[in-house]
Amino acid sequence: MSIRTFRVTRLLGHAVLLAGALAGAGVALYGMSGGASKAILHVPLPKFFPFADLVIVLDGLSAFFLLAVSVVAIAAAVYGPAYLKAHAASSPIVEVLGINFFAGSMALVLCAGDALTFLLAWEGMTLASYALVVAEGKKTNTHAGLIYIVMAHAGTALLMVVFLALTIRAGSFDFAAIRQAALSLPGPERSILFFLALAGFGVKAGVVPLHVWLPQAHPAAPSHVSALMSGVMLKVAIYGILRFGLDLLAPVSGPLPASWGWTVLVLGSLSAIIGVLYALQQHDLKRLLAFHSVENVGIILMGIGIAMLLAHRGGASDALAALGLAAALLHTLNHAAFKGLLFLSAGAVQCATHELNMEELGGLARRMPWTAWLFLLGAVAISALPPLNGFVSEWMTFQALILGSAVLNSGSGLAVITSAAALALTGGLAAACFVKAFGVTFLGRPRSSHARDAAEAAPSMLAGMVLLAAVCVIIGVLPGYAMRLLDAPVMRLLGGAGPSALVTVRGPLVLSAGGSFGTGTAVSMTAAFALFGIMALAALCVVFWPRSAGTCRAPTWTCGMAPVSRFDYTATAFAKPLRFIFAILYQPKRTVSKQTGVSPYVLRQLHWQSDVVDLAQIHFYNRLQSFVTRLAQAVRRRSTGRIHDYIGYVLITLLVTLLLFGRG
Amino acid sequence: MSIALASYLIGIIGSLLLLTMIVILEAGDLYRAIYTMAVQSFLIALAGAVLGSATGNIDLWVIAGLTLAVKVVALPWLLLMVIHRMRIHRKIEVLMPVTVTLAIAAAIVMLTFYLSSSLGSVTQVITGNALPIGISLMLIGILVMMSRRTALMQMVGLFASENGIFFTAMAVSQGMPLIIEIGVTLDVILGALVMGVIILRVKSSIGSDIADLDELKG
Amino acid sequence: MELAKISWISALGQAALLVMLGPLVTGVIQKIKARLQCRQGAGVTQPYRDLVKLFRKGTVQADTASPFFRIAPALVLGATLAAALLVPVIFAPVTSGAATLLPLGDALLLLGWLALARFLTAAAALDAGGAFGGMGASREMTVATLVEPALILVIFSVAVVAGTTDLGAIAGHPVAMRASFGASDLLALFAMLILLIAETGRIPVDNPDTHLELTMLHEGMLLEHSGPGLGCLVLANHTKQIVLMAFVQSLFFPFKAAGMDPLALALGLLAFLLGALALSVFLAVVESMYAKLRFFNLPQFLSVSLLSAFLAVALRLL
Amino acid sequence: MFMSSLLWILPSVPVFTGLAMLLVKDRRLLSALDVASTSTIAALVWAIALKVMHGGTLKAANAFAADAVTVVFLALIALLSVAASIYTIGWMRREVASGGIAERRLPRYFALTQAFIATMLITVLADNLGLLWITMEATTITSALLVGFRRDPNGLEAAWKYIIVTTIGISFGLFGTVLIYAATAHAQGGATHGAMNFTTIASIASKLDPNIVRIGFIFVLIGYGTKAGLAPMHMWLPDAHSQAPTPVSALLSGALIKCALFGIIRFHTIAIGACGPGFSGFLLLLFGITSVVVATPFILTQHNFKRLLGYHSVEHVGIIALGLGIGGPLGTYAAFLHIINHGVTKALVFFVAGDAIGRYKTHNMDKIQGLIRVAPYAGTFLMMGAFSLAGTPPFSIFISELLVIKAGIASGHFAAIAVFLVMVIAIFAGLIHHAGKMAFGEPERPVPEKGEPVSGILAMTVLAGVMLVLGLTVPSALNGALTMAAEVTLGH
Repeated sequence: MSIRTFRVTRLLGHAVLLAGALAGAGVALYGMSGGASKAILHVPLPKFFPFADLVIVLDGLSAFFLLAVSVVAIAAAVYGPAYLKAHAASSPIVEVLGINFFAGSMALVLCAGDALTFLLAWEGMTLASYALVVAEGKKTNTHAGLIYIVMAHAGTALLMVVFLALTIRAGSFDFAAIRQAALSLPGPERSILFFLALAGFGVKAGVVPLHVWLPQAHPAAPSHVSALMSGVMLKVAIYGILRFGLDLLAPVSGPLPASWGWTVLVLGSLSAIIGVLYALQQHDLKRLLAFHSVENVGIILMGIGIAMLLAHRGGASDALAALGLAAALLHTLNHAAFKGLLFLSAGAVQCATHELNMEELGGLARRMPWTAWLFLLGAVAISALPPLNGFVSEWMTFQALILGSAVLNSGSGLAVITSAAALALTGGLAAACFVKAFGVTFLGRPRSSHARDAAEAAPSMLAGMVLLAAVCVIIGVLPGYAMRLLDAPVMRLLGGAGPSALVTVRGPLVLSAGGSFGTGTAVSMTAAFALFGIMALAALCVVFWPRSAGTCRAPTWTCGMAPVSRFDYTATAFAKPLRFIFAILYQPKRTVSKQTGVSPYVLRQLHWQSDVVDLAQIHFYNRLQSFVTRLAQAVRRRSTGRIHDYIGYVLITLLVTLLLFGRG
Repeated sequence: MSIALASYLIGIIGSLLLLTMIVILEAGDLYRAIYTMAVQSFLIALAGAVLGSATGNIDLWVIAGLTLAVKVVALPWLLLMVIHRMRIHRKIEVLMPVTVTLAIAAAIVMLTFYLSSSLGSVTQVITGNALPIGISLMLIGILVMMSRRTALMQMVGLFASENGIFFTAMAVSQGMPLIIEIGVTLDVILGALVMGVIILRVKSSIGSDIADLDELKG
Repeated sequence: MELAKISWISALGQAALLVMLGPLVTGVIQKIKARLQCRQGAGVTQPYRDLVKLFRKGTVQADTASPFFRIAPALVLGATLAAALLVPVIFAPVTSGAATLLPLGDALLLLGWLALARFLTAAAALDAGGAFGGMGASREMTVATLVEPALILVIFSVAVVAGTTDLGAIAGHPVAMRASFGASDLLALFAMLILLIAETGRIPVDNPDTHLELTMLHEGMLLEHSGPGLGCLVLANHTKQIVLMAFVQSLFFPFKAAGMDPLALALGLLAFLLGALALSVFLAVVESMYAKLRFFNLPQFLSVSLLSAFLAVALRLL
Repeated sequence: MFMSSLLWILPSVPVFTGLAMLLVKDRRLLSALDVASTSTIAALVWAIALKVMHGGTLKAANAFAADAVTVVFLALIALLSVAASIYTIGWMRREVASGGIAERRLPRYFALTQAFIATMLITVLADNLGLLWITMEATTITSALLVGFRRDPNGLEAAWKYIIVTTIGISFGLFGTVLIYAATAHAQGGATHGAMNFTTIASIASKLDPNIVRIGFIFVLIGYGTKAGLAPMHMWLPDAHSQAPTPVSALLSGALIKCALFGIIRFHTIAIGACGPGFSGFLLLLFGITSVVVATPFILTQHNFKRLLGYHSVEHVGIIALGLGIGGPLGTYAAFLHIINHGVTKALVFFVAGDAIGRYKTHNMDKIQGLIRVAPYAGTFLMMGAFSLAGTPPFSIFISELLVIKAGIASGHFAAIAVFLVMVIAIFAGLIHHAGKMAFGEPERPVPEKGEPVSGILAMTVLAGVMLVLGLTVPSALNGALTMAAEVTLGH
């Protein structure tokens, strides 16, 4: 396989992906423009299986998610070739086939019109991403891939049970028949099925107790694949939760069972806080971003939770439910955009320095200016700071939570407010985490030779990143127009008026929550951005106005010593105060070994090592694994290899069966 | 010979067969076990003759003759030839104390009689108590295989259990179709030949008894 | 359109007012502190003179710093001024915020701008490449993380009753409707005052006057800046302080002018100045009485405000 | 009449080729004869299948009968023997070169394989239950000789355990057959004409005395279950399948186990007729679940590659028994589909195992690493096979497992399905862990020999192709055969 054929396969493969993604975006936009809640596309597939007829159905909800998939897929397609050339570890065929099959199966899951296509596409998505995770063949990748595929498979087993239970009741695999049959489901059975589905999709979405695979699998994949996995695959799981919670299993009339909304809200808050807390203590850039995916999935689930609590209660709460759901969906799109951007820029850093550990990087802003500014833009977006899209969806979630708590009666209102406080805490922690990530990686002195001779990323990689950055800025500055995209899915799930009628009641430039004129707040992001722009420009002119004294450069003040990169604040040090405050969750362990010279007081070398533990990992998963292995060893000792025991087993089984079932 | 007399005779032969089984269980010496197995086969052949005369079915006579030729003469000769070729000492090592095996054998007999009591209707078809005797012979044969160390004793146990099946098969109304009986006997011989070849090959190559090998485990 | 024009002018006017008064408030606080410590202290207008000096000087920049280091102060100033736009100082139109063309006054947006300013300052601090910038940034962000949820709860305790988080609407609420200064308002105010100390970086949390590495949080981040960059950051700090004071007043002492007639405006301005003076005295007194807390005792200190804010909301809802 | 004589010709083909092979000495000619015989078998099976699909059961001289159930098994045996014979070409060349099998013993090996295939064909064709027993015993003898063909101590030990334990099992089967024969004779008022033929017994099944049939079925289930590898009588299976030469172990695991299941299915039909589906269904369900549960720990902590596949066969036999136990048209349909799917996939993975073991010269999975780098085709087939065995969608086993679960939920066996799902997930983890370790990573010791025999790749591609096709669709011809087979088994 000469280099040329490598290059050709790579470009061809990614061109196919780009074409597919563009087609997907086109179909999605067409799907959503309809705005009606009826199914827009209904394409029956040829009759593969005698016992099931497969069909593709595209309605408002799947169209919206398809758009999210297509946007990130376009960016990944543009970004891919250059990244793989610089970073290729395994044969390009696996990479190219894998990513095309991965994006294709995700799109198929979204458009599946019946249970069997959904399951087949769902597992196909898992297999493709597994292949991409283990493609590099390193030992850590194989282990990460194993944990990922096993947990994903366990999730699918749960989904299989739910789908089959519904299919048996409905008599056919088709979603329409299932929807009809689900109406007559008795209450408790409906809740059991919903919680099973929630657990099944929760594994894939990375909700907290089931998130253990996510920080290991996403960094192992190539960056544009982990952008797709983190940005979009988690959203396909969210799509599943929405499809089951609000569409298939929704009771025919009246509000959803309260337990559903509360579970989703509590899980969302937990995932948000724990996700960001663990992200704070990571040194590996991609592991940090993976943990942030857990946090953002938590925020999305909060929006869905409040929407489920308020849905179908009539009056103001319906509008608030639509607002909450619109907030969650917008955050899905936003997260896909800025998480994709951050993963792509982390990939650019990896290409330039072959290093992802923040402690080895530093000073990249001067060497990779474009990547640095794009990473900063992504960081500002993910920390939900005003001018950009992160703030818009978090602002809407806050409004939904506050006004929702006012509508709900007192006890649950207080609980909703506490989850809003949790959301605020998450915002603060995310800001701290990304100051660390941006500051330690891009600013200050380069800490290693790799970082010192890093070069700017290839223009095609930058193009991919700029595309996603543009999406972030547009949704941030002109959220009103983004609202029209949300009409189709929200009306499909909750009926009633679409969010654009509720949220941008006074024109696309103003976001208003609470709908009717009376109460509720309005904010015009466009006006805010314009004023901020004017003020910042004015300040810039003042700062850069040529002065007589001019500017000169001098070494940083380090109490008189010659400044060297060892003085720079490392990621561990930056996160030290928070590790101290949240010690119960982290249970930090520290090992210090000193090497002294002749006299014990002269330190020749000091080795300091500290690590933070993932609670869910130790208490549940490690114990489960050791228990299973011990049990398996014990049973394995039963096969002694002696023939007499084998004959004994046969004889005893016969005697026991005769005794138990002989007389009948 | 009338049916009533035949079923009486079958009853006696059945009890004699049980006796031979006890002797095999209790045998401490290899030669005695093989000779008892031969006696047992002779009793089966006798039962065949009795049933043949009672039901007037020529096939049963042929089967009796076949059993006589194969089970009473050929198989013991094969086993003795293998012992001679392997020059192993004649003492039988035992995995479980003999008393325990005898107790289990008693339990098995009681279980079979308890089971077959529910099969009232089958007595018109299978003369005498051939069914419970057949089952208990077979199960005790397997018990012998389980509790004795050397491969040869396992072969003896196997042939004893097959005798049990033959005894029940013959007692069924006019007996099994002839071709099936011949086929079964042919298979028994072939099985014995293959086992003998394997035992000799292992004895010659690694010198230990095949039944002691237990590397393949877990 | 007449109402829309008014809201634009009022917003810009109020922002200009805040920017002008910012340094004065700091000067007043320094003066009161000096008086309490029986020393003369610099004049009230000293901060103005510092700012003018800084904006005239050249910049001495660290050799390792990237272009971001020079741009960040301007962005920080821009963000803080944008925050200044949102706070109703004198004039708060009675009609709810949704009516005006320029719906700006949202509390969450205000917090967002202040958070952006803090984010950029902390990031710039890391760029200089020294230990002090990193330590200052790390501690500032930790304090911010602990303050954020309490601040949100304070806003919620008021917003739940007002049904909106728009400061103009809250401030404009006729006092009568909000019956009396209830128990939950008291708790919310108590929490807000502690948060004010933490946000403006006053003594128990952070020492604004010192340059001792271990004790300075906010100052640590400004260490490497010089010339106009430092000027922008100091001005931003003053503006942030007065914006927060205006924020406190609009939440708890809503004496804002409804219409445009001069008498109401004068009354509103007077009320604002009195409020600002009261808060300055409070800050100066607290600074003189307390010693700086050890950094790792801060969570305990701030959890007091978190708890009282939570109780405020609980009283409001239950 | 020509069609019914086909049933005689089919088994005679391998018998005569086997005899002819004894006279031939040259390896290439022997392989050619081998492939020729198996392809003719495949053609004949195709013809019989078409005839049975349209005309119903074929009978020949009250010894042989081919109904829908037989056709399913014939198809499987034919497909696997063709694949095995193609694979043997390349495998035998390497085996003879490395001295595993002496040149002069080749004719005996090929003859024995042909005899083995012949006995399996007759077992499946047998209408007379006695004949079924005889040929089942014959398969044991021929395959025991093949298992112990290498004459190394382990091989002989495995052969010994195999022949002893399965002969005990089959003698129980004989006793069960005798009891059923007695019951039929009793039901026909003492007349023993045709009392051995399955078709006659099945027709008068409802008149049989349930007590006798109950005990008879227990003996047959335990007896043929030992041969099929149902737990806890399965202990011999990993030894025999790991020590046998690769093509033989593929046939053992893929086809022979299914013939034992064929016996159980025949008596299952009789038991359904005599004492209702509840009794035999529950027993099959019980043994099925026990097999899956017992196989899991062995798979999780296994170090020997072929033993791992042996225990996997135990698990999948358990799944088939579970399908039959759940019963009903869907459960039985799923069981038959799983018989074919598992046979194909297991043979493929055994071929890969043989290739890998031949290359790395070790059974221990920890020493086999980087197979994808050393042998790209074998590596990809390993991962495809592993994912298929573990039951992931694009491959066929997922479909049959999905149907088994659907049947289970429909018929209310929630506990059984829950246990089944937990065990399948555990086994999925174990298998992917082993397969991932072997396929990826860098090969440690001096890189094992490169180059993959074309015939090996061809055989594996054929099987992988069938596996993928059955994973994505169930062709109408196969679907028709399976539905008819399910109806015949349930006695409609």
